[in-house]
Amino acid sequence: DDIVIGASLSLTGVQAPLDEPGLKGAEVAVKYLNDNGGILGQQVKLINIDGKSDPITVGNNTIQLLNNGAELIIAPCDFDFGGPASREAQSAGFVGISTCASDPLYSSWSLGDKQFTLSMWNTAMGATAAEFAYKDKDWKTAYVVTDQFLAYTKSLSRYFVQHYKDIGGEVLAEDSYTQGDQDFSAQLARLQALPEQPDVIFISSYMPDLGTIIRAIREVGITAPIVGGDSYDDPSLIESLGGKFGNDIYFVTHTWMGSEAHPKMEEFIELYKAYHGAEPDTSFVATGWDTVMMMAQGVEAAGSVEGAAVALALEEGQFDLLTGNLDYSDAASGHMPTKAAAVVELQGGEPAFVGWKTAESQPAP
Amino acid sequence: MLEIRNIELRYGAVVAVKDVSLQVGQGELVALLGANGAGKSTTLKAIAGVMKPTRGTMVLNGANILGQSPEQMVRRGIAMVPETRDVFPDLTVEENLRLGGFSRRHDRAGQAELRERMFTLFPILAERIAQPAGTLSGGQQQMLVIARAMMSDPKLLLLDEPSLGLAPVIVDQLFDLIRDLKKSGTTILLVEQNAGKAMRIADRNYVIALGRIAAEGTSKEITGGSDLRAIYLGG
Amino acid sequence: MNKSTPITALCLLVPILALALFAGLAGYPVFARIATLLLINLILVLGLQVFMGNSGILSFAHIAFMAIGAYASSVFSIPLQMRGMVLPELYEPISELTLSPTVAILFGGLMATLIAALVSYPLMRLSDAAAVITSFALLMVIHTITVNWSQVTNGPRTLFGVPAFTTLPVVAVVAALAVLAALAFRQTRTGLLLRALRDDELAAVAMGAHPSRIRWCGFVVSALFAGIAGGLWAHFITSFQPNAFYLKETFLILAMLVIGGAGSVTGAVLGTFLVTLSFEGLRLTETMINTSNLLPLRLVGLTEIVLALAMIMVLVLRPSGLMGAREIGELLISRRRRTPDLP
Amino acid sequence: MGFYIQYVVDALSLGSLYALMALGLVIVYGILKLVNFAYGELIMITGYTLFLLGGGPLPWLVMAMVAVLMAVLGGILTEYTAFRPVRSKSVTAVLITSFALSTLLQNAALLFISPRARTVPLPDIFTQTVRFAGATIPLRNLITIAVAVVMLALFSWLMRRTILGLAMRAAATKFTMARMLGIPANLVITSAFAISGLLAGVAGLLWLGRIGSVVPGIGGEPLLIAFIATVIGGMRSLPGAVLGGYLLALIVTTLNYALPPDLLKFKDAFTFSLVILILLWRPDGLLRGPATGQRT
Amino acid sequence: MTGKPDSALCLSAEAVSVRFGSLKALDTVDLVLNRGEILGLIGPNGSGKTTLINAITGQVPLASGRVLCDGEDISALPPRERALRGILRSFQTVRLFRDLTVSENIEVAVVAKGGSRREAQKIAQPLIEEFGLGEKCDELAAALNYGDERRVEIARALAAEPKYLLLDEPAAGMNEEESEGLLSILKTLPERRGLGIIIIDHDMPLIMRLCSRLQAIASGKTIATGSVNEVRHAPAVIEAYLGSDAGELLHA
Ligand SMILES: Nc1ncnc2c1ncn2[C@@H]1O[C@H](COP(=O)(O)OP(=O)(O)OP(=O)(O)O)[C@@H](O)[C@H]1O
Ligand SMILES: Nc1ncnc2c1ncn2[C@@H]1O[C@H](COP(=O)(O)OP(=O)(O)OP(=O)(O)O)[C@@H](O)[C@H]1O
Ligand SMILES: [Mg+2]
Ligand SMILES: [Mg+2]
Repeated sequence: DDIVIGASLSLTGVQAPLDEPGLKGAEVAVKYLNDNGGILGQQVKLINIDGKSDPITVGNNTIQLLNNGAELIIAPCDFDFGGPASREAQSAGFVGISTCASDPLYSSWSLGDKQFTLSMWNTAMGATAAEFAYKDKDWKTAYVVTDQFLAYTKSLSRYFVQHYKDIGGEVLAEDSYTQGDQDFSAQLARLQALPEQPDVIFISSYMPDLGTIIRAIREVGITAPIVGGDSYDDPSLIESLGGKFGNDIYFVTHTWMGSEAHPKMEEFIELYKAYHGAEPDTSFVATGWDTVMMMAQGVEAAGSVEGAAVALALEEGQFDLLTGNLDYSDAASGHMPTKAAAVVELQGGEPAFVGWKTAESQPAP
Repeated sequence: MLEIRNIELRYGAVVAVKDVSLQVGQGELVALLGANGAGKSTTLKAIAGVMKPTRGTMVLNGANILGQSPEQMVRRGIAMVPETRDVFPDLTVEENLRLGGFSRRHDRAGQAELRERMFTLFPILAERIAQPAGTLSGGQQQMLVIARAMMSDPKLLLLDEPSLGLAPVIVDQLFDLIRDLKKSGTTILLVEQNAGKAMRIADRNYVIALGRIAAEGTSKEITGGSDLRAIYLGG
Repeated sequence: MNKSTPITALCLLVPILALALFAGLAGYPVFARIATLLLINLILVLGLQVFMGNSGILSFAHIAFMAIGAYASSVFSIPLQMRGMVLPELYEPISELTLSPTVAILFGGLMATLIAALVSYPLMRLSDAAAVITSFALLMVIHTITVNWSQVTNGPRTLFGVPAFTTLPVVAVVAALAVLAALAFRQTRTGLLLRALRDDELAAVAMGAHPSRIRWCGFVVSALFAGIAGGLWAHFITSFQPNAFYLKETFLILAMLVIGGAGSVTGAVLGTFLVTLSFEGLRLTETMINTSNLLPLRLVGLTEIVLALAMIMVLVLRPSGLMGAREIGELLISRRRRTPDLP
Repeated sequence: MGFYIQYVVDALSLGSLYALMALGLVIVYGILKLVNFAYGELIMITGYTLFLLGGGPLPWLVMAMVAVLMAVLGGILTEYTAFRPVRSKSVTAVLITSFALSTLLQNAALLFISPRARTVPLPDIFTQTVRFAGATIPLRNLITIAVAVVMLALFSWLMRRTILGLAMRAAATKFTMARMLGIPANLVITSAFAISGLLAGVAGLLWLGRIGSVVPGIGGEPLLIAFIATVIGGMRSLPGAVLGGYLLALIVTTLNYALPPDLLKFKDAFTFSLVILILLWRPDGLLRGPATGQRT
Repeated sequence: MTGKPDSALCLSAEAVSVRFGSLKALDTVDLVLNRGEILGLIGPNGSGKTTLINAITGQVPLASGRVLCDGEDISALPPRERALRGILRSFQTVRLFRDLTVSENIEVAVVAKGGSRREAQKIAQPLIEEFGLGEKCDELAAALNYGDERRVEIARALAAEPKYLLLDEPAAGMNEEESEGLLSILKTLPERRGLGIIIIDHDMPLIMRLCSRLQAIASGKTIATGSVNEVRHAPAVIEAYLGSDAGELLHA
């Protein structure tokens, strides 16, 4: 009798670019587990039903999965899409883990005492970016651009600004942008009109607009360093900037696909290549692997798949993951992940690993 | 010139024309008469290529034209004035006329000449050259439809109730025009509610009733033969 | 009252009850869930039919009134202890107000109606393409507001913590009432005049009809349906964000109505059932193919592709939808009357 | 000074782009009275063609031409699948079929290419800037303006001076009657879609020039813009569509420059409210187009 | 019979002019329609007959002049208000509500002026019988043949209980039998219902048998008005309108 892991990751729609790599990584992990004796001696089966980037479909799918015997749930990578999956898992009494939801709302407060996210929260992501800029690089003034259309981009900016000010930085101006506008010239004009040019530019946006904005900034000859979050960790951004515009860009993300980040990374990449027949094209694949491996450790520690026991094991355990060391607080304090973030820099169009970094403090959610 | 044999025409399951045969000689003016719903318009639509006969043959100048598209029919020199006053309402009078000569659009001189001729015939059209056709009065639209059909300088002209909605005096002029056209060599097939007027100018007539030819002959033969009303009703 | 209306009502209520009974008793929670969503969509589509079907004017704004219903009902039914977390910036005087779900849903419907009544009157002067576009613009405006009015909607983020109240029996009853209301509306004075205006505005005006006032009535009634549907939906889904009320959903309900036949209530019911059931059926097939590993590659987006093709097929074959402008009752009666004539 | 030049060039280049997109839509929407929701997907086709050709041996100009050609073919395909079978029967039916086609194409891109953004090859000239009187202006914006002027001139000549434009309008209103005058009506309508595809292709190149990459949903925004521009300009008038495009760009740019950042997020609400106001003031759009031939 | 109003109960146009751009479609035309009479409006194509009806019902704006209904100036009222005052019309091309049934078509006329559905049914029923539409009352208007369409259109106008009924070429495209049927319906209406009718048609025999009075217009101006005999003998009418038919008609 197998242990069934249910997932409702989206393979179609806006959410697919984030969910699909996670699924691929998870598949590799399941294969690895099964080749090495499974969990608690049982074989593991992963069933994914396309969530179609629709929260309602995700909810329906999760109910269907639970109905078909799933006892662990992988939730999609966002509070909006992952929430419904976690809520259903919670009401069925099972553990649900989102692969990369970074909104602090993804907590046991709002979803229940058996729900987790593998990702660091935006509080940590924003704070890490702020500390990296202010402390490591000594950039004292910042200009912040926020894409207004997404919850993720808005909250990331908010925590960056809050923490950057807290530790002594000065935000010269904040500007906003609407996803899909493809026109950044007014914001540029305002930036250029500032009496004093900023040391660093923090941009919270998404592809493909993120590429448009960075290119526009670089095209007019502004060379100030640009800092951002994990939405920069997208090969299409790096490709679209190329060697010409891909300079002095730093971002905080989940991991780095090389042995500098984790000794086991090489092995994972080999397994991934064997399974999918191609190199992973984004580091988000590691979140899928980590989710499954962490589930496995939790279940082994709890000795069963029973929700409360596994949740307790996850709260108590400390996990050494491809995406950094992870430690959860207890349910009463929200299952807040304390996690190291990877900082990556882009020079001449080539990404390079800067190092792991954990913010010294982070704003309250 | 045109010879139709035993054609049958249907609207879905409804057989509108059961068995019609008729002939129009070169330069002839033939009238097609009959009661409402007898199948006159349907027959004309078949000749214009808008409807495909389900049976029978159609030959124009020795060539088989059965099942050809309306565009091909126009290229063979057929022009039609439909009964539904189909002007292009948003286009101006001038644009409507220009499209009437679509098949001869490269013959600029010929087109200009034809246009002048239509303007002498229907001076109102010249006055309203830039008015959208949809805002013309009912009768003016009817004139435009006739003039538009003439712009392709047809060899065979199909007229479906051309006098509909026209003032009596214009009807007179219209019949004069039809006579003139015939004189200048155009072959004409005319459908009319106003049987008396039509027979007065026609060389020969066909009376169609219940989808079949009920009588044919010169006007004298037909009116002399028996009661026209009885023939109309299929007697 | 038209003599065929009772027959139509009967023919339309049967599938609703059958669905509710089947899905409720099947003991398979996914069925009950899909059935509930189907019936909520049905209320929505019926509302759209009330305006669009009778007036012939395409409205994109319908889903926006669903949004208003959903948000207006949720804000006050989220339990206080949750509300602090979900809507920390809610305005002082109303931040403590709490309504029971039933009252909240009615309140949502009322708000949608009220807002529709206030904003739509000037728009109703327009017909044709201009009306379609203004309704589109209205959708955009309301959407932008829901995305940005963080105090009340939590901005683009998910609003969660809405108590689960809506159940299959509740929805079935409301959907049944909605069918009856839509059928009755069609036969009212306003319904008849709306249909007359749809067919020939000039002629109707020449008889004394007041186009904007009549369309406005239709629009407002239609917004009531949407608002109630929105409230029911919110209390079923329990967490949602503004994007749930946008183009994708708009086109989904439009497709349901148009495929069924916008001109009739029967069409609305038929379209909703058909589209939902085939969508779910296809999704199931897609999942089955993918989980059984029958094919070497993963099929993605197949459901959408097949459904889109099916939609095109239906409309190519029956451009005015499957039902056209006549109700099932009318068709049954006229068939019965015709039968004895046959030789 | 530099600020104003910047503003003017921004508004003009954005307007040129919008005008081109609107024109492509209006030729189908205004003349044939069909709303083509799959219009945005023609831009998507342009983008993916460029992407697939990228890295190949072809010079960019050739790739661009192939991409535009594919958009033209896409336009023709739209006509064959979604419009020809339903045209003139029901406006709503056409709207839904075109929407269905749009989902179909998007999902096909998703299934066969990728949900992720793909970078398209662009020539260097698209990323260079010129400095002028204190303003930094991307060359791409100047190219956009120039291309739009040429295309608009070409297009107005085509519609005004050739019989094709007339034939299109005739075939659209009374299909059978047009055929009875010898107009190859099907061909004429197809050519309207081909022209629409051409405009979408060219506008698509310029649009891609701004973004640099293509995703399956790339067509949504241009469609929306074209739609609104068409409406405020005048739904039945070609110059109206152009005017609408420039006006919309002016509104957007002005709001972008003038609104303080915390109101900027309501920019769309402002824009659309303005659109509603314009429509209430002039329900037929700013330019009425040829007077309608409707009467009692 | 004269064109003078018998009492204040009449519909009249006083020196009405209508312009379309530079075209003067109507030039100071006067018209009086009394209750209980049928007035024939004849004239060449494009003379302005339809436009005159449009001016009276408010579908086109007046350049000058005024329209009076029962002594009250209604020139400034929109079409729907004029309909509410009892001025109803038919159109040169049939304009039925195609997706409504025959009885619904007729009921619209009642509810449009504020009646309830029940009243509407009460009024529609006898009209349906009178016009011989009983068989077809549940058919959609789109499925009717031409003659029936015309009958429904007139029944619909009557359901609004008009005081003045304006008919634009109601017999166009009808064959002789059908126009005969129409004639017998129209002939008795004014007396039975006490309404005034204006009828436009190019079918002169029909006009002459139906009307008590004629008004002829040409190029937007009245060229003759009076009894049927006076008008059909007027040289201006013969020249501008009747042509060779005049001969036949004069001896009819
Ligand atoms: N579109 C149509 N669909 C179905 N039946 C039709 C259609 N058009 C005509 N008919 C039927 O076909 C028959 C012949 O019609 P047709 O129009 O040819 O008659 P007609 O002789 O021209 O009459 P009229 O003098 O009234 O113009 C009629 O019975 C008519 O009802
Ligand atoms: N909207 C309009 N724009 C421009 N001209 C118009 C408009 N409506 C009517 N006209 C012109 O006004 C004149 C009068 O038209 P009207 O329709 O009243 O004529 P009519 O007497 O009814 O003719 P018919 O017997 O042919 O129907 C015509 O010359 C017509 O072209
Ligand atoms: Mg006929
Ligand atoms: Mg007239």
